[in-house]
Amino acid sequence: MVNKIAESAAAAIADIKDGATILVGGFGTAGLPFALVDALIEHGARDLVIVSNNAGNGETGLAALLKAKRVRKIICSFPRQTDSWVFDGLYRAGEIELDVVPQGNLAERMRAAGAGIGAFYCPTGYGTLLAGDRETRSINGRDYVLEFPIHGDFALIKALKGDRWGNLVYRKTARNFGPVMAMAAKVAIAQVDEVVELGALDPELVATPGIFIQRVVAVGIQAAKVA
Amino acid sequence: MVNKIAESAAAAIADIKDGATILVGGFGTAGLPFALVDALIEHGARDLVIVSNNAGNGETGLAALLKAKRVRKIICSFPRQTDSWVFDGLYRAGEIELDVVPQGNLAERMRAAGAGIGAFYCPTGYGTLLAGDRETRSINGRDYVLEFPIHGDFALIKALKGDRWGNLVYRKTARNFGPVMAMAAKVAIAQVDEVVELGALDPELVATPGIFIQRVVAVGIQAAKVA
Amino acid sequence: MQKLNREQIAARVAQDIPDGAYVNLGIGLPTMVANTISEEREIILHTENGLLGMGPAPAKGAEDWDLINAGKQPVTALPGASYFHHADSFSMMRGGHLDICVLGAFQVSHTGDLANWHTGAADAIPAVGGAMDLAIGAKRTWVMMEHVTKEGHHKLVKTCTYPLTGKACVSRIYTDLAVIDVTPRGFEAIELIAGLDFDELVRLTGAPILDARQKIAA
Amino acid sequence: MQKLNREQIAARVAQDIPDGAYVNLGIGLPTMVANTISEEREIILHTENGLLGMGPAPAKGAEDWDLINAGKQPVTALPGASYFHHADSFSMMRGGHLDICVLGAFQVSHTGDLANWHTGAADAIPAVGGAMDLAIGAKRTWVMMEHVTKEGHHKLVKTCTYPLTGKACVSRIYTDLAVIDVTPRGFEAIELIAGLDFDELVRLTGAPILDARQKIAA
Repeated sequence: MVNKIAESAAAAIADIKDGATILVGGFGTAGLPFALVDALIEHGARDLVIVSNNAGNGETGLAALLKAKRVRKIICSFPRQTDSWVFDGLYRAGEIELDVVPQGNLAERMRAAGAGIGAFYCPTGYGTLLAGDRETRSINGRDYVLEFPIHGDFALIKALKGDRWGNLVYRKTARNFGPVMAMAAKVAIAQVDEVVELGALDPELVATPGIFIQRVVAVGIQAAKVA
Repeated sequence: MVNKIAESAAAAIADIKDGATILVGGFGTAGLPFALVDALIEHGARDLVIVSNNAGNGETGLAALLKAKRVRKIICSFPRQTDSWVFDGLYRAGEIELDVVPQGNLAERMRAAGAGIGAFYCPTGYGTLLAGDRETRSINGRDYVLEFPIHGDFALIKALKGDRWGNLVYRKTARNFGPVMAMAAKVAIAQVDEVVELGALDPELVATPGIFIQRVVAVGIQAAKVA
Repeated sequence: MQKLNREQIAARVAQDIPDGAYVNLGIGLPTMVANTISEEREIILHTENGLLGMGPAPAKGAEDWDLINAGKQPVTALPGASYFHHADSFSMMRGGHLDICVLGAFQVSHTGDLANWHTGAADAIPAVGGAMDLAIGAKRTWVMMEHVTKEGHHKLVKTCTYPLTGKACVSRIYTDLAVIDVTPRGFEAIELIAGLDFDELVRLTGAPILDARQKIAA
Repeated sequence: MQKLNREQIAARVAQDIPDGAYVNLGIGLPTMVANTISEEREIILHTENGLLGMGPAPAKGAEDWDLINAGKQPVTALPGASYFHHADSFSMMRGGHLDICVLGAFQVSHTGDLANWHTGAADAIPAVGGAMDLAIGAKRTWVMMEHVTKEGHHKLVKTCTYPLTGKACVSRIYTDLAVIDVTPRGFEAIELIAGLDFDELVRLTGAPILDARQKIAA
């Protein structure tokens, strides 16, 4: 019987090794898999490369992982926020590498990884610092930058409900990076509010088919943020 | 008030001009927008380029459009079927051009058109006839073919329900090419079994957000195929 | 002459958004445009974190932190809304499906180059978010900003000195002094606030600017 | 020696599919594999037209023509199924998420090249469907076919003479005579049907083939 349900967040992330590249879902705190990140801090893996839209908020979640000095490098679109003081401090002290990627390229590069696309010509960032020394090409009069996939060893994402086949449904804008990160990682791990029986999810509503998910762990309802 | 509801299939397709490139949804007869194709035959536009997975089944739908000699060229993955005699006859008589594209490339090239991707490196078809004289590139030891977007002037697709903003939900495997064709066309027209009130569709279930749809027409339930 | 305040610039932008348009309002100043759109108008707001049909802020106490905008503020979803993931959301931008995006700016050049993500300061922490995708993706990119900096420096310039967000992407600029189109001929003022001399506008603009008010009126 | 019939080849393939595998069965012969998987096993079938968790054919009269497989035959959806569009469906293949696809073939070369979509005949109407995506996309591509053609021609060959579907993509071949791995050393027979001499297999194979039965048994 296919059973992707892990018994705990700790068990779900137990094989993450030092140096792993980990895609971490969420936009700000919406969709951020706090239970999995907390388990990762507890687990102790270090020298990690984190791919996530932001670089942590306040002192919890990604910020706590950063504060514990487990992250060598972060690939993100928007590290600087009003509550990103943990990242800001590490960055100014030269204790973390930063690769800033436009938000849409971050998503599309992970989708490309998941979809088996070798590289793609993207108009975003053409003629800017963030295009760096990437190849460019003019196609039908428009200028593009060649972008390569971002693969993850692991993805840690959050969904509303999941089943033992790994099918996921999300909630509102907490969906954000979940589906593309699930595609892009060798091992995609989802924390869900609730595990439901196989067949309980509407097959039309499944936003991440189970083929993209290796492990699911129920953690109960975790609010995105207490205001 | 935003109102994308057209009063009839004929009204929805009235501005299709001779020579237009039209993306036609469906995989076999599932998801094939029969009412829109019938209206197109009635309308009379000719010299059309059709992009669709197949090249017509039996004597209805796309096959009827072909039989009426309205199609100059078809871009598809699988023209030859047990019931594709209309296409077969035209092809053997040299009366229609054929561009065979692997099914996944057909989908991905339309998605690229809709997503603003200039071109992408795809492993499918490398080293085969269908790669033709396309550019190739080796990336991390794997060989890829450079594929360009397929844009449509119009898309004709079928969904289960739609609302006046153009939001669509589909039914089972009739979803197939609908969402990517909606993205890839300048004017995407959906026939639906039923138009529902704004707010009646579950926002989590909408598979084609209204931004990709220009017109919706209710045609009642049209069975995909009578066995 | 009374410069427009921020609400007034926002209202001026809103006035030009056609009914039924799909619009993305950038974080910061452009967010204010939403509040100036009258209730009877139907404009469909996109937020790049995965929502089309964004509604106003929720009542105090009714915040849902799974339902936020690009600025990570709680919002609501209107009837007709839909949710989608980031790759789909940015396809809407990059694929040219949004009619308008409204962005703030540090500088705009007379060829439509936009600089709004990075001051170039050595100690600044870079953060771009969706700005580059938006700038080049929407059918029309409008900028909303003060005409000059607090220090009186030009923001409409010949060449941006700050790092670019996108090249040749801005089509119109709304400032506290004027509405300016970016055309193949460069800046063209199509509207000035009451009491402002065109010569004064020229002085406050760091690149040649044409008076196109007649053209519009004609 | 009794050659395997098609059902027996299908059953032999099914035997090697691990529980829990994500599998795509190509149209034609491979479709038969589904019928030979015993009910207590849980194997998740993908059909490229947008369904994961495909179940058996519906009862007569219960066909739903919106619920079909790649061969356009009516199927059912199991509890746990999901529907998706074509770009997502082919991402599952091309992205390497499927564990196994099973395809029919005209020819397979000893370097794993596959020819199964076009006979190369001048008057043939070409039609490829998802074959090329499947061939290069799945983690493992297995071929299921008769060992030689009806006319007695080789189908396991040094170089495919028919147009290719994919290069170096086949990892294993199930025929009515043997199970053959495609390895860096070329064809390696790992199993022969009862009563078949290895020399006879060599004669029926159009490229060098090694006897690897010991290796597997060891």
